[in-house]
Amino acid sequence: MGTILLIAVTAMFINNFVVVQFLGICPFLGVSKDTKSALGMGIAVTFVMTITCLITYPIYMYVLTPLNLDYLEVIVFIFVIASLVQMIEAVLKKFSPTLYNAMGIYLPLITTNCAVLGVAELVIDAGTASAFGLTEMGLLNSVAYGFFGGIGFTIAIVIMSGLREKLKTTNYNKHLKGFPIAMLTACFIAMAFYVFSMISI
Amino acid sequence: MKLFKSNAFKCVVVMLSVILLCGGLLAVLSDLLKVSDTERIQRSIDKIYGAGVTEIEQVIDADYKTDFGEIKSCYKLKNGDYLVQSTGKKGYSNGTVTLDISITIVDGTATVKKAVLNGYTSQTLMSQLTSLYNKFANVNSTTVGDVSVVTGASMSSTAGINAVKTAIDFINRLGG
Amino acid sequence: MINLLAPINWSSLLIVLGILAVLSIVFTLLILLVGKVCKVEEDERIGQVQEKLSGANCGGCGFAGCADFAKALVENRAEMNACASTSKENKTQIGKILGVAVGDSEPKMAVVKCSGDKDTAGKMFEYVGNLSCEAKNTAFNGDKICNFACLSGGSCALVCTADAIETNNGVAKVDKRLCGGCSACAKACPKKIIELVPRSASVFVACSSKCKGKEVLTACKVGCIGCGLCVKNCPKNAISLIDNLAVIDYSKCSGCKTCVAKCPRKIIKEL
Amino acid sequence: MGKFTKIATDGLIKENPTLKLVLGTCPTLALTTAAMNGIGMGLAVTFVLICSNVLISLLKKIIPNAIRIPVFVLIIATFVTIVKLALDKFIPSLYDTLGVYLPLIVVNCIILGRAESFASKNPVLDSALDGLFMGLGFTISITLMGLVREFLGSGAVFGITLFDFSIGFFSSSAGAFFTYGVFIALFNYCINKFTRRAKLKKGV
Repeated sequence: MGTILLIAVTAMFINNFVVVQFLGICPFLGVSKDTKSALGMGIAVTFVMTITCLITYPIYMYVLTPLNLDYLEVIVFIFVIASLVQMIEAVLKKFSPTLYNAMGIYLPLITTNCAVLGVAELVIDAGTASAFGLTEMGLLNSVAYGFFGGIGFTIAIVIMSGLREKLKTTNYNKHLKGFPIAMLTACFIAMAFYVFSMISI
Repeated sequence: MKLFKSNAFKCVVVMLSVILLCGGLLAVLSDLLKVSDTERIQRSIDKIYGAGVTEIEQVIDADYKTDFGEIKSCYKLKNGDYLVQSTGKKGYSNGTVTLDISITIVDGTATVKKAVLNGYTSQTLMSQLTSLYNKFANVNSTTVGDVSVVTGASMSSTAGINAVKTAIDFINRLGG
Repeated sequence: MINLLAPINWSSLLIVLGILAVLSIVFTLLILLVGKVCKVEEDERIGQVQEKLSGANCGGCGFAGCADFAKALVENRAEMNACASTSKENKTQIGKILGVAVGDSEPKMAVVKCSGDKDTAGKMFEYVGNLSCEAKNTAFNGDKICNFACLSGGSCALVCTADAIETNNGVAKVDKRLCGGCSACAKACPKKIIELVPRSASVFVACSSKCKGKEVLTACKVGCIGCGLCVKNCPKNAISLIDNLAVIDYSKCSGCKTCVAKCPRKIIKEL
Repeated sequence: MGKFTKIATDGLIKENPTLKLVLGTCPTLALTTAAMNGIGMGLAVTFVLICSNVLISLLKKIIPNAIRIPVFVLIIATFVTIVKLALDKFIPSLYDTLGVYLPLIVVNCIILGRAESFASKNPVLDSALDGLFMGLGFTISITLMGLVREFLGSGAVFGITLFDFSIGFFSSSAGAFFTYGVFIALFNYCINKFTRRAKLKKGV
């Protein structure tokens, strides 16, 4: 139980995917204009990250490593993620058009989302496992890492969208319009998250 | 015949041919560009001593195992030092750490020259960890216990200490 | 050549091909299956229309983006010339796809109907705080005495993709040469005093105050007092006085500029 | 040769992937702590970008629409793995510094973005050129950013320490966002100034 808690805190705050590890920045900047779509995007990314860990971890541990084919790792992972997102997009389009409109149009964005492949890579990496003091992550821990990584992503993107909505009614230099002001907002969020890296477990 | 014309069949054929083409190409390339184990050891030697300082002289069979550590492999180097890959157990909730440790014989006792984390980990974690292990420099069997490797959210020091302690005991036993 | 291929161990190559084949067939069939189960009839014309649109996603048409606008066009919830950034022949092609005659809309440009800058427009109080128009507007309809005056907060400049609006000396001003006529500024202005006039127009009324002459005199040094001289002297009687404000009907206006000379307040300006 | 210059200016200035389209932000933020990383990553991305653009524009007619994205991503992943194997064999130092970000080139939005928007609609030669100039645009901008952050963050240029002062802010993650934001603002400022003057000169 302790490890799951440790994984949760690390994935959400100490090693937050977006703000500390710089994974998944493209949708983080592109989709955080208003809170509703940001939340939709956060849920979609968490959903995909959890299922990705559920599928890619066993494939790597029980198929690729025994036959020492780990050079196939990149191809297999990205193929699985791309197919997964393609399927989820179709399912969402059919069964919940409202959620699809809010989130689905950002779903293809998730395939090019570094966070999803990032989590698949980090979960099988010896370094991450030893950071939690484990020889290897194990299925449950890796799915937890994917899930809490997604929650960390959602926290960061919702905070960002809140700030950017506030920005709509403020007056700032014309040249900062668009991405620069988003970057500076993210800079302050990163400073806030910097505090968490001081926690030593 | 309708089956062969249908879009589904076309998708499966294209996907199958692309993935087999790519997979085959990669399989062939990965064999051609194989980096042999000895070369990997040579690289960690270069990382510790600097490029081209010394090479492997002799491989020593390492089946030394204790309850707090295990030797993965050990090499005797041309300049008289030993390069030991050892894994320390009993980390935070029985975690383990694998280190490449270079050990020299100073007036009879094994002392650590440098300890480096084995293999590459994710870039952000890597930068925090390698610097931690420089604290093990010129430590011998008596002083290894009091090295405090305070780590942030990363691994605890016990696994690190155990790895170094196992390596030192192994070399002392070998030397003695 | 042979020893070059020596290091390849053929058995692992076969295993690799086997795994990949299985993986690809399983996932492709899954995609197609899910695709078939969740088939949603979508009008393919939406794709064709979207292809023709400019794709600038500027929001000038009032929809979230070109995809939304294309959907609205196909379900004819939207007017083709609501989009200013699509080129003319693309518009005619879209008209053909939808089978709808597309009246070629006259290219437009934006003008700010207010000229009360720092020294001409009187101020009710000294405003300190968030400088955007929306924020200023919430504080007693802005710091200027005249309720219809431009707050020069720059909210229009912020949304202008062509970067054509300057708000430096207390009032927003559109640079005619840069403006593309996408009407994003008109939507963003909380006071709704930015109007789209045909690009061929030569004059415009630079005021939108609907108060009586006496009040305008106290509020602003340049505002239109509704004297009606321009209405009397316009040869094409294209100008009419609505709620004490001169309004030009551009379909009748011949661009003779007599109103500019006649206006005692010099509020009808040349373009 | 109008097309060539158009693609060149698009890739380097008008549609610079890092500063104008703001794609490929993950490696840009993470690797600009040192200029050397920037060059290494930039060249690897350029190589993969050219190869994948060429292959995708060759196959664009054969690939059915339903599985367009998985096939594109597969082709890109193959080239990335080739780069990974080659680097591991021939330049191990660069391989270690790039670390986890090498496989992330696959999901680098620039490559899939250009594959989707350009390569799948244009002939082979144009796609190759577009890949080359987009890659160069990416390399130049992240190397510049790397220089600034490395100099301010650790007083070094290309690894050689000139001064021993170091502002910790610039090598931290907040500094990365800050530098990237300022770079885009400067880029917007120059482009707006340039296009304004061009429009005013041409204008009515």
